[in-house]
Amino acid sequence: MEAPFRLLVALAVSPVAAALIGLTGRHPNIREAWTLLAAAVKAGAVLSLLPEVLAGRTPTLTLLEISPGVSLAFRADPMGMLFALSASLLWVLTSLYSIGYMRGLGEAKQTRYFASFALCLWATMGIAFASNLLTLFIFYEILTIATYPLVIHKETPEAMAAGRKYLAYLLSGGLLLLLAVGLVWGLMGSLEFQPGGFLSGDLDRGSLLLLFLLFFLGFGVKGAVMPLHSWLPTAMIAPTPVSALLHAVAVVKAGVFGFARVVGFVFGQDLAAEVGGTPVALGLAGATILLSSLLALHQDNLKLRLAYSTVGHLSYIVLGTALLSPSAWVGALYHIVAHGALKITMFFVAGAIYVHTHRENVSELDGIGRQMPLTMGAFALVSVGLVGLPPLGGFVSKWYLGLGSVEAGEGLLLGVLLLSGLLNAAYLFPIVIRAFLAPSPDGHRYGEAPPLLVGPILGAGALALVLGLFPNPFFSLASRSGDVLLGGGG
Amino acid sequence: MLTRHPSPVVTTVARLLAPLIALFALYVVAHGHYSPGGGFQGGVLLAASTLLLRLALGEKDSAPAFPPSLALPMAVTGVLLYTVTGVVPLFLGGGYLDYARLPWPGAPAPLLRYFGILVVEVGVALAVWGTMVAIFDRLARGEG
Amino acid sequence: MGEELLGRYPYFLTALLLVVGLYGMLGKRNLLKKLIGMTVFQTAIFLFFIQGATKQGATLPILDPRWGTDPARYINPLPHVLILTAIVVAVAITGVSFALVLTIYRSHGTLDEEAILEQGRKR
Amino acid sequence: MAHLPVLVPVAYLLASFLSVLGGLWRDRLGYGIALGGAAAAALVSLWGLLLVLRQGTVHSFLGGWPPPIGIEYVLDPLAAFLASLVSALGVVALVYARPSVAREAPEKALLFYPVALLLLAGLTGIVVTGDLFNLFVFLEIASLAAYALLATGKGLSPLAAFRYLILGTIGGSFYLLAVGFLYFTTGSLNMADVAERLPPLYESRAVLAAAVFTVVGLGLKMALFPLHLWLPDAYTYAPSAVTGLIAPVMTKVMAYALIRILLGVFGLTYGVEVVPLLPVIGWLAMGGVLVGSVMAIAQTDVRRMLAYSSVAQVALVALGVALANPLGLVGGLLHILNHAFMKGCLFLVAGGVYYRAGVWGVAQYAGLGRRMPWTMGAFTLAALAMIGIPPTAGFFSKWYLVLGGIDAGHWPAVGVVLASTLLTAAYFFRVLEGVYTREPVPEVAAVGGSEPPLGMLVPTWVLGGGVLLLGLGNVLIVGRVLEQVARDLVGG
Repeated sequence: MEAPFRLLVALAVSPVAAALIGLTGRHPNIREAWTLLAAAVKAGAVLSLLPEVLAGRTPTLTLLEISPGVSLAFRADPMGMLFALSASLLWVLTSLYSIGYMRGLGEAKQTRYFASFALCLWATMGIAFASNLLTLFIFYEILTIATYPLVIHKETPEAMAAGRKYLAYLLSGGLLLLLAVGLVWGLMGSLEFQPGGFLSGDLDRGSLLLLFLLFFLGFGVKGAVMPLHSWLPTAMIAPTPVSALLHAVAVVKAGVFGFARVVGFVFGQDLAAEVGGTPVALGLAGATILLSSLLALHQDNLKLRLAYSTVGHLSYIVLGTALLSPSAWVGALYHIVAHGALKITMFFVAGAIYVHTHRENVSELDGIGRQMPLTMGAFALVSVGLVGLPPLGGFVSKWYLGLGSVEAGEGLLLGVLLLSGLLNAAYLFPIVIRAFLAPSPDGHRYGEAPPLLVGPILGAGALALVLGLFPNPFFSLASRSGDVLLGGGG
Repeated sequence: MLTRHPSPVVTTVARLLAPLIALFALYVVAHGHYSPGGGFQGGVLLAASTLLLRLALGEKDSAPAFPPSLALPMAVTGVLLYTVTGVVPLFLGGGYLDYARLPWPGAPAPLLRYFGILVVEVGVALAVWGTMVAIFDRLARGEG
Repeated sequence: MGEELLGRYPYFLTALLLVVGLYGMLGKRNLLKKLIGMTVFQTAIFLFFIQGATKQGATLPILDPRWGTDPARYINPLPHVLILTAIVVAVAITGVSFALVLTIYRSHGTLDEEAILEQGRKR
Repeated sequence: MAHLPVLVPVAYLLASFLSVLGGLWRDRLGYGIALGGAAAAALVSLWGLLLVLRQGTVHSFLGGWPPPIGIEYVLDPLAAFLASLVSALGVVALVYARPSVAREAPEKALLFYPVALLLLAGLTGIVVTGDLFNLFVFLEIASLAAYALLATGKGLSPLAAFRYLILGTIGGSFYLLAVGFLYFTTGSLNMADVAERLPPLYESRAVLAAAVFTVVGLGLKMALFPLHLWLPDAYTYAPSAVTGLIAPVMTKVMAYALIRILLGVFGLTYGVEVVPLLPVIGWLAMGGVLVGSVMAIAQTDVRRMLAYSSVAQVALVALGVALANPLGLVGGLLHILNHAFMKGCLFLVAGGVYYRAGVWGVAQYAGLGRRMPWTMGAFTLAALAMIGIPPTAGFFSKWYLVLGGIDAGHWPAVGVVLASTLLTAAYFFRVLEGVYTREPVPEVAAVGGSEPPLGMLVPTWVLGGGVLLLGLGNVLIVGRVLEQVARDLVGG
């Protein structure tokens, strides 16, 4: 099969699956089969593109013109590939996990759930592979809307309120982006991504700065940069697989990925540095990293703690992007993958504990590690990774981020990174310690969670470990992207 | 529902006057295409003659002169007469209302125009007449 | 100034009628009075067209052997034709509005706008 | 064929009168003639659009008299585009009307179809005529038919129609007054001719009066804020088949008339440089977008909510025109098309829900997502389009409007277009939340509430599907038709 066709398959399989899921909603087994099949086909299609991207080719696909001079067009460059690959691989695991989770809790409206999930992944692929700003924006908005049914899934008043908050934040962010995209079109008459940027340096500095800030804020909403983050903890009311894949991998990463895209492919390193918007981004990201870690310390609800941790780690990526140094860029991109694998494992664990024991607070987890050794073992492993210690994926990305901040001469930010590593440890390790060392309060003995939950946990944990031990091919994708943009790195 | 006016003076005068009005109306219609007058004015006068009868004799007694059920079909026929006369030339290579193209073998263009407009005027007169009477009848019966 | 005003008196009369009509349509609560206002309003516009067609010393636009085809001798027939059409339109509107008023009166028993609205809210 | 433009309104007129006769004899014959006539007119319009795009504008002279003496009908790309839109939606609405009218206003069924055709004749007449006075006649034919149709509902419907009649007549009469001023200053009624004769007279006070009366008159007819007061009541109480026919196209055609006269006859220079008419319309439109949307949020009746939303959306069209640059005008014109499909679909859904569940209230839509999945699917799609979520049609009109605003450097306009997204989301998600997450209210649960008959569902989805296709295929319309039109009208 030709590469563009495989690209099309990778994109189109999700909406087709969503339609089939909707039509076969009355037969849960067939419905779930579509999900799994779509996840497998999508992962396969994306994987099949990997050799070509690694060989330095960029498969492209242009569908139809959607505005005079702008087409719905896609290209699989290293950066997009990195994001698409991590999202599609983790979708396979999440699909399995979702089935176990939803059936374990006997949740209602599963058809809507699985269909929306498929649409979210479709939008994520679209964002990853978009080759111009309008295409990116279209999928960005689709992602916003497709996630909404998942956020309100429980349909309780709190869930509905979370949904409203979610929409208010993300639609507003989308409007800032729309304005930014429109401005780019007004200034340049083009929206095609170019490595190194396509905005002309002759433009008025004021409007460029405005543009940079609009992009930063627009994507920052989805990327949960403080003070635009508050929808994310609220949205934790969604079922755990949603929190796992969307609020740790797909949706929020779409925000930071979009920001990286714009910095690298719309502004370009030189112009971004010249415009002077990066200090704002760096400052907010740095503050977010520290503040969110401090807030995470105070959360007793496990998912909320993880959510604040996510807020912080997203800002690592924003920070790495805004540093504009080759190593930081590579580190940031690699953190998209590494943090994805780590955080999804943690959410899986939180969900497994909830399904199995109906506990969701950290204070209730005493001794649970001895009862669910595999689950909590995986949690312990990835905690190490999230703190940034070898041999997990988190170490690689943090190392390069640190290297990058030194390259950029931002010693303060290196301090922020190190401090936040300590804070990460402070809010993660007590969980592990409680789970394994504290005595169980009641006599009730829980066994290990069901295999459909444990399997994906172990899979994701293993992936996180592999990312630390054998960083390729993700690392080479990240460094290739860095090569193209900043002429160096890794 | 309108009823017969009690005074014989009113009914008699109305019955005398109505045909005269109608006659004058016909004159107005027939002259419309080359002197003041025309289908619209004539139609209004025709309607006036009918309405005079309606007012004086009531709906029931004036029905033989103009059955209420006739009004709507007559109005529609009038409009159709107009529209068809307009459309026929369209299909014969002319413009809308291009009477010179009416399919009357052997007739010269000026004559065709002359009679074309007359047909249209008659159509308009019928339409106005029918419409006015229809509106009057419905309102008089208190229907919306 | 005075002469200018006098020379344009038809405009002022038209404007006066327009205002009277508008007042009737918008200021009166009774639906029939609104309709009367509407008729005055429309008539004002008809008169505006007709007065615009007049010329000093001209006559009806019917070919007169004495004047031949000298356009200065005839008043402009076009506005008359337009107004004839406009009158047809106005008649139709009046017909429809009568029908509406009747329907309203039959279902509400009053033609007072406020009273009808009050009834509508209660239902 | 040179006389194509005449054919569309005339086809409607003929079909209308024939269907009266047919309907007097057999009810079904009347409907058949009406539907056949509407379909024929739609085919002729579409054919006309293709022809015009290939061969350029078609002029047709009534009675063979060339302008400025005779009345001219013009089928240019813009007119052909609008005529196709109106006639295509007419067919959809007539198909839908059959079951809907039988349910909501059975006693009016006999005259419904002829009057609906009369409305379409008026609307297409407005679109194709090249004569200022003839436009007035068609304006009043369309309005008259609309008054009659809107009055066929229950409750306050006749009063709402009466108020519309009063305000509509003021609007029509103002327009007639404007025509009078134009005729007495330029001596012509042909649009193209008047446009040529106007520039030397730009300073004349009569021309100013004509321009102002045109804007106010047509503004009333198109419900441009703050002249929109007749619209919410009129749309709320009318039967759904009527709103399904009138809401998508009526105010848009009036907006078209305003575009035609303001930009085509008075010209851009007059409207911007000589007298700041377009900027004023722009500010009014911005007010309309905000007020209409906020009012829509406050409504508890779905029809009323949609009606206020129409006020806001028509204002968006006006805003696009007022930006006075090609991108803005493209946005406004595209929004005429998009909004016709979206709002038509929404009103058809509302009628379908009433048909099966007998309710109009926002709160009573609760739980319908499960009971009528297809109907509510169409509603959701159209609602997302109204909000402007890509890749539906609504997004692209917003996109061009934003680009137009940026191009003009008109930041308040850009802000208003963006803000309208959030406001629209507020009132539609309020409905959607209930539809998909709550349990049906007892009165709905009692009557069941299954999908409406196919005769209503298919038209609904024709429009719903159109919302998606128009979004993806917008370049086809923008590139082939609207850009050309916009260049002709506002240059650049």
